[in-house]
Amino acid sequence: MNHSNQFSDLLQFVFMGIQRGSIYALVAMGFNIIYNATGVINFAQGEFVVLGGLIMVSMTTMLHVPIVVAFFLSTLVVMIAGVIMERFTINPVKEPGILRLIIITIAVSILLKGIAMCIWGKDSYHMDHFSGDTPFEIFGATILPQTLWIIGILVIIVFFFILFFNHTMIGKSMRACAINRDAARLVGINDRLAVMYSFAISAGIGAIAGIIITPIIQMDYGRGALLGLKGFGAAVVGGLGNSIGAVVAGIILGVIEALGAGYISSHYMDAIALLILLIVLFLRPSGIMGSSEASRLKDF
Amino acid sequence: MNRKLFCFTAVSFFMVMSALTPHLFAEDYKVGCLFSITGSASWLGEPERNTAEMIAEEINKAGGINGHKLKLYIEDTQGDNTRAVNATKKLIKKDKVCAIIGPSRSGTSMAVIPIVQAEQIPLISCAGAEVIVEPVQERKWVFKTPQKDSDCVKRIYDHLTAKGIKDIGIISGTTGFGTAGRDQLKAIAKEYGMNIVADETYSPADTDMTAQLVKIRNSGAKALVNWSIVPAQSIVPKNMKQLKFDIPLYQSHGFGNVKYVEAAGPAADGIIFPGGRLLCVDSVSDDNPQKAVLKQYRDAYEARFKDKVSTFGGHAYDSLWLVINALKAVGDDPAKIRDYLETSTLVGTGGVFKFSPTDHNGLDKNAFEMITIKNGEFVVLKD
Amino acid sequence: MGTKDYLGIIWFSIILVVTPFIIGNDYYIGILVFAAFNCLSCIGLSLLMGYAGQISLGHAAFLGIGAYSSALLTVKMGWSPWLAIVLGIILAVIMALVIGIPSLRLKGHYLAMATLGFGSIIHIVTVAAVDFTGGPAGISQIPTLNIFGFPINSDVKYYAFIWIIVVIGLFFALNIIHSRSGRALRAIHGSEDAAGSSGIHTSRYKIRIFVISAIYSSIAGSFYAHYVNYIDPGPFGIMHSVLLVTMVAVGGMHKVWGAVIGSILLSVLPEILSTISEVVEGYGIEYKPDYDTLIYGSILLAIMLFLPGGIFQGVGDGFKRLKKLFTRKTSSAV
Amino acid sequence: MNNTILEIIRLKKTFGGVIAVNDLDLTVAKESITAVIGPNGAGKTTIFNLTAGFLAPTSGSLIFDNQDISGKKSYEIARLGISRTFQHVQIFPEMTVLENIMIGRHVRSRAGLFVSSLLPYFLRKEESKIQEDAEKYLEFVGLQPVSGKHAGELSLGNQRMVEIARALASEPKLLLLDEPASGLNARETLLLGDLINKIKDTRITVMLVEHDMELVMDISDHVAVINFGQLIATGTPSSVQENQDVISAYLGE
Repeated sequence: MNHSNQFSDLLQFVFMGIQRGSIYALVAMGFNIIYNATGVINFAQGEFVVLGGLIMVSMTTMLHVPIVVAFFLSTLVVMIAGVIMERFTINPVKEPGILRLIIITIAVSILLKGIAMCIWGKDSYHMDHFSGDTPFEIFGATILPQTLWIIGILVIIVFFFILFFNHTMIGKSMRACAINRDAARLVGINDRLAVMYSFAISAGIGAIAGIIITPIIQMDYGRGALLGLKGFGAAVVGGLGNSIGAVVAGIILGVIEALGAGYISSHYMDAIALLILLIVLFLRPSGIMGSSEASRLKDF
Repeated sequence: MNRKLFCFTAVSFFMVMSALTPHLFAEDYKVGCLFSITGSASWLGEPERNTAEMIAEEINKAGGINGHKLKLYIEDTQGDNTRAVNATKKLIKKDKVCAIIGPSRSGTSMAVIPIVQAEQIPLISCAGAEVIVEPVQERKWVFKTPQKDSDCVKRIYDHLTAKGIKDIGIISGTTGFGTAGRDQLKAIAKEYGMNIVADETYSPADTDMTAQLVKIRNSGAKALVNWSIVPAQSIVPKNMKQLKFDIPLYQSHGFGNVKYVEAAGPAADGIIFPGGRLLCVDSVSDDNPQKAVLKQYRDAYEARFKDKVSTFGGHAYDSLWLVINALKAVGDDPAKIRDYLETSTLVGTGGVFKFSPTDHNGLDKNAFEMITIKNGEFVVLKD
Repeated sequence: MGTKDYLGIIWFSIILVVTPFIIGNDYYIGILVFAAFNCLSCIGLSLLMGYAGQISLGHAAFLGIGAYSSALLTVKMGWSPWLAIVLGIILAVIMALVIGIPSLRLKGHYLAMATLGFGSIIHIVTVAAVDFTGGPAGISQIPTLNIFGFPINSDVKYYAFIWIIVVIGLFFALNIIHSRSGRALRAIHGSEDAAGSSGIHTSRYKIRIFVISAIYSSIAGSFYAHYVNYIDPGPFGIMHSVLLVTMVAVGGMHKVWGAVIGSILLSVLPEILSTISEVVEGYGIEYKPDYDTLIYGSILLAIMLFLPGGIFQGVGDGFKRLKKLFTRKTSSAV
Repeated sequence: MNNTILEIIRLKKTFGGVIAVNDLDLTVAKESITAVIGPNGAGKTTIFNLTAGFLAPTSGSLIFDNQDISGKKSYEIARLGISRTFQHVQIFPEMTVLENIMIGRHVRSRAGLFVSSLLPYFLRKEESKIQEDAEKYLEFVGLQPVSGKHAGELSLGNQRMVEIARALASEPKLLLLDEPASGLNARETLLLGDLINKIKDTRITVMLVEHDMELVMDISDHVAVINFGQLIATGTPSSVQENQDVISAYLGE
């Protein structure tokens, strides 16, 4: 093998990794938003991704809604699902023990999965790429236009995310709740409302992840668990609660997975990300970007 | 009352009764079905269940089997071993069936074999793996209808040899089906002088196989065999197209599902795979003995369920007809059914079956037709 | 163990002995054998969840470790099944320590994450390490168990055997709870800080109870392998771990008895559902096993929202209320 | 030296950039009642958390009973003889009052996990001894009437008593009380003062953080005033009350 060939292979793996990683990053951001508001890991996060993808498929292929409209509609529907989840399962709990809340989110994830299976059946659904599937060639490696869409949308979401949490009243009050809920309540912030917003936003981000990845992976009702798990890994590696850390960690995990599959063994590819999750958990529970002091005080 | 008349009436009453009895009071013939109707392998179980129900209805409408109604006890294994084991016990011990068809998956078939062996009930599996019926000495009560993996491999290798290709890459899904195929591909390679230069796998939940394909590309493979039964297999041709990786792609008989072709889109064109003739009924030559059976089953199925026929339903078709023929011939004694099955022949959807005490599958490599994809349709490969 | 628990065990044993005579059919007995495997795992898991306040989302992996140890050692190496079970336990203990020590040293629910990752890794390994575990094709012809040359080769025999094991397991678990250590565990669940300031080595207790719960699952896994005689990676995935957590939570995670009830209830639930479905089918309502998932989810959610103490406590409270109502009525009558 | 039970030397604790305790020196005399007071956020509770092993100091050391305890874990420190209560009551609500106090006997008993699961009958004796001892402490704080109730059902005042009884049950040499009077009404506070004096009579050193100045001035032998993590005054209650630094710290300059 000559050098340029090796380089193009490497680049190919990196492209693949970034594409996978972007999805992990989005799922991880969703985890973090709810974690910051409630101190709970929402095990139904993966199901938001599935719902987003499946609703998008139904809208575009069965109802023939234009892609852009369908994109926003699907996101909205899943956001509503997120709000419903919060209003009916998280909000009514009077003495919210963490263990109990975790199990509630597990129950919701089982329920959502069951609902998805009843509506869409067990087939996997495929959808056309947003703008064709003719790959671009860069230094001998190829990249799909859809991958560029995924990266682009990730960047836009991160941008809006920063804007929202730093420059809007709702975002700021949500941040205040995350830092110190009692204090936030004292200055008149409705912390329960902040929790609801966090479910809406996190469901929306999950839905977008599902929508943009569906053309590449074919969505089915059972994909939520693994996507959730990997995203969860990204959230931990990036430092629970740290959304920018999650984005970086998600992409790193994706790239390591792709490189592992490319250079070591594809048989254990899925185990690589999880192994990294465990190692980080054991050696640096605060994540690669968090402070170690903070993790000791965390409830989760 | 006149005594003679009474005798006459009595005798004639009994004669009429005994003539009618099988039709009026005959016990149902009970056959159990184990299909993974729901769960992760529902795409197997659903057509199987549909097919079995369709045949039973047909048979009963025509008066049953020798006057006995055919009653099916259909159990859903959900592709899960524990449920399959429970369901098998239920069929045997509660419903008292005389034979079982299914399970749909290799793993669940393996899980229930100890039970049917111990309870001495014949089982005709609808799953692919060859270990289900081998070694035959240890699988006295177990039969299967899907074509053999090794025959599929042989057809692929025959085709590769004809094309003069020796260096191949293989990629397989990490399910029972994929692993069994991977083993066969490796085992038979030597016999054909094939040189496996790359051996990759992907999990059913995998989303992108470019990494594996780049490795295969670098290995210098001249053709790729993709062996899997899960939907993820359609990502391989798509990724190959993305990578502009242009070598012949062979699939296994697990690709025999229109939905996979649809999912792969235009990238599926040109894929070659050995499959049951059910997939390409229209392009099967008219002198083929299976043609009539295939056409009749396909038309009936598609008319009734408004869905494309699949080879998996075909496996259930073959299995159930084997049992029905046995019931016709020897009644519902499990041991007799078993003995009869060992001598059975059947022109089915999967091929022309010829069972024997040493062969509980009854098919050879001619059961496969080399099929290719043209404009998203299965057609018989002609070269 | 308190008097109540002794009475409980006696009643439970009586029910267990009588049950086969009532239901008769081998098939139902087989289902109760499977319920026993879940019950054994859940007893261990309830010690962890209810008494140490920790959640494990990877307990099916310990089942897998037990099952695969038994299968590999007996089939491939010809070991005695009993030795294989012991080795399975040792392996499970080692794995539990590897996972537990780092994650239980930390405050909070890091164990949930670690076990989730660990569970998936074990599942991936059982699938991918084809040469070792047989991969998805699994391992068949696992021998049936023998006790002093007496083979446990029928459903009824296995029923008797496995439920004796469960009762012994239950006995141990109840002993733990009512000891100084059990009190310490409950204290940790109540307030980790206060437990620490009372001189309780909180992380060591949590690790120990995690190890014990892993042992319960490993034993259940070994016996599962010897009962079904065939294993593949299917039953040892994350979904089964979640199901076990569901069983404990539905039954009531603050009481071992809750886990017993929850596991039996959810193990026979598919059976109940299919019976119901046969009945409702008569009225033209089609019920598909697909809906099982929905029903599981709904039950778990409903219990968590309205009966966080689980069915066991819910029924107990109901009785108490009834009793109160009754005594009040009689007293007012007097 | 012999008269000192706890010596805090140049103790420092920082959280990120925030300095909570800054080069603090403080000694606590044996069998005394020492109160630590100071404005909110002065670092009082942090000092307790450092002493009881809930936090590790950034630098400096803590000498308890001639032994360096800095950086030791809370359970180790508890075994050495320091017990504490919490600002927000930390009891075990699901357990009975008696059981709560029995937890306090944990360090004074031995039964292990494995023996108790397999051979509980050998441990009967120890178990009944634990219960007997716990009942003594129950009586000490006057909670016998509610012995069998779940601790979570008690009033806040009684919950405080449970907490104190539990702490006493481990037979500490030093008892740390973190704002024991917060949330108590006037009558309960008076009783608390009596109880603390009673504890002192049993030769246990008491160190407390408290905002109720009346209580502090009433019962303390020594008062240490902390501000911004530093000691600004120490002495008898009356001398501290007149200290100019203290007055300005409280009133703000």
